[in-house]
Amino acid sequence: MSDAAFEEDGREAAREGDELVVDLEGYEGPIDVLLTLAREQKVDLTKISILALADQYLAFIARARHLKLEIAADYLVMAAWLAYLKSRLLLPAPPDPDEPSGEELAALLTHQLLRLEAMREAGARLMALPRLDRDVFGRGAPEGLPRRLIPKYDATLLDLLRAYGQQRQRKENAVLRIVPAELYSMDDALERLRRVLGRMPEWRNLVTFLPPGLSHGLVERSAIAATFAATLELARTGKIELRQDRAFGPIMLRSAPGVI
Amino acid sequence: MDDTELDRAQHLRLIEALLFASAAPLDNEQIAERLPKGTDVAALLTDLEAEYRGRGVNLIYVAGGWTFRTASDLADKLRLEKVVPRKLSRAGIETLAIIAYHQPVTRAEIEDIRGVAVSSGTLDVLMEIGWIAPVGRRETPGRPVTWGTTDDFLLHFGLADRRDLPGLEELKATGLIGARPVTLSETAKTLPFSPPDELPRRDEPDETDDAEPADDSDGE
Amino acid sequence: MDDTELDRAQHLRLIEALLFASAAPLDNEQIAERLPKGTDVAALLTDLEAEYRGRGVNLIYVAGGWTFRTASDLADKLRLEKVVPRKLSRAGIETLAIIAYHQPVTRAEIEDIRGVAVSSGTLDVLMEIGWIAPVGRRETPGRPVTWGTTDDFLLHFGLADRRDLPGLEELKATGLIGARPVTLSETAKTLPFSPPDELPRRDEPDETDDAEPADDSDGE
Repeated sequence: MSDAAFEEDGREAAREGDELVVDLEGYEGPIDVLLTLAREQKVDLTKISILALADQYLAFIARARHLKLEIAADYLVMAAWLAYLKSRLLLPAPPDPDEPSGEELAALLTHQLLRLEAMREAGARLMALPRLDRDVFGRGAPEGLPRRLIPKYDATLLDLLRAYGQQRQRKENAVLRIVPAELYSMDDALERLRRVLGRMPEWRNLVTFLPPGLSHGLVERSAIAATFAATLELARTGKIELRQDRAFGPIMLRSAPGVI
Repeated sequence: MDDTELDRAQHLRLIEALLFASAAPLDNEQIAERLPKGTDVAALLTDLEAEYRGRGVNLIYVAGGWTFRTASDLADKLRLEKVVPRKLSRAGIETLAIIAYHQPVTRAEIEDIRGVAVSSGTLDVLMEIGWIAPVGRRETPGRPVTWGTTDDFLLHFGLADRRDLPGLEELKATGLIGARPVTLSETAKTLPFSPPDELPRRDEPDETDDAEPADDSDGE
Repeated sequence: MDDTELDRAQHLRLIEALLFASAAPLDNEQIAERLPKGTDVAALLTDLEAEYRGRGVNLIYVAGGWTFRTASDLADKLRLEKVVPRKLSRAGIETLAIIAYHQPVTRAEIEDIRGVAVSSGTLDVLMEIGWIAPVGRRETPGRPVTWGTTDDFLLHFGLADRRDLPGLEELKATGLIGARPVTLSETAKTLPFSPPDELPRRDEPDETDDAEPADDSDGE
């Protein structure tokens, strides 16, 4: 039972006259054999005698065995199943109610046969449809439907001017000029604090040591930071003492006792 | 002829040209894209179809779209040399029919119906022709691949869609398609020995969109 | 309809189908081969040609044979044109700006001004859009092509004349060009830390290392 997709149809070769020639090569498996045998009964598949069909199949396999043909296992499984089915159909119902009855098994086999038969017919109907490039033809030289994408660029005049401006700017700024920042440095703060070092016996707020006239913002903050850093340096070297009573509270400083 | 009629004639011309020019069928939307907004494309297509009925070239709806085809009754007289796929074997035709009518279907299910193993060559050939393709996996143990038919299949056989198969409705009505296929391989368990190649069975409910009324018609 | 007329209709159908399905034009003999001997193919073709005149598809005689063609007046409508908005790359807009300001300008000069190589792709895109065109050749060794802007460029950017582009001083006045010295200016007061090159960015998702001279960022 070769199953190659393209083979010569062996069915006809397997049959001679009315006698079913035992040649398993021509069949597509046990169900196919059963279907072929069922057609011999020349009745509607739904009215077929399953008992007679089982007998025919068993005889078919017996002949094949007699001829010492190589018989694939599934043909033998089907033979065994049909023998079992036969016994169930002939003998009274078995004591176990869970087992299917002979009639149920027969109906199942009929269904299987009908279903395969239906698919065979469906295949034939499918193949009989008007088929493209065999029965019907499409346009031999279709022009095709071009789909053209037109890109639309949406740059504005502003984009253009900005681009040019940046371009020129980049050119001008090729030399890096750092504008001197007017920020307070720690050196400045140290210098300033040293001048008053010995003259601060009392606690004084750090901000009172800031240079006068500071603008608010970055420069002021840089002065605070620089002065604070300077006080830390002076405290480290024992020149002054620092005190802060609470977090974020004013930072107080005075000269260290030995410095005055 | 008033303006509306003129427009209508012009739209019919355009649809005619579109469908002639296109190598593949066009669906209503693809046609509508090229016509003024609000045009009743469906009505125009119905008219055009009627206009071409009985001519040497017909307008047909196939594989989800409209296309022109030569009239099928002229097949013999055209004698056009075209590449025709080789003749499919019986196994090939049967397998194709089972896939077409039962899709999505696993290989084990095909084997169940045919009562015989499906050689991979059969599926390969059908896939090579371009008529079948893997369409998903069955959510059962082993997650087997399911097979279905392609647009090329529809085009080749001139079918509008997968539900357009000849006799599909009757087969469904008789329970030969769609019912859970309990098969001999299942009842073979009752045999004193197990079959050589226990065929896998479908236990799980189908996770497929073609929800069939599972009318347990498997004859028990 | 008598027999002759029936035959005639059938012959027209066949010719129609033949010409439709054929990949190449067919001449009278090739058509006659498929019709009964003695059929007046020429007359039939004349009729068929008349039948299709004015439709979306016409029967025409071309390259020694008959073939169907979509009507030529519909050609434009068959093509589906879709406008897709695109963004010009930074290199593109800068190159365009330089050409606009410095025209006629050679590619080498553009590169000199940009300080970066200009890919031919950039010029190609600008030329394809229709904003620039070669305007001549520089009479220097190699006679390089010079580029300038087109009328389309003026139209798109709403300029009457290319001399309408604001000059450098005007650009500076509007803040589009600034001195932009590197400084920790007062504007940094809201920022804990402001690296000199980290200027506000355009929020467009394209390749913007393209820092805008945002009017609040540079030196006052």
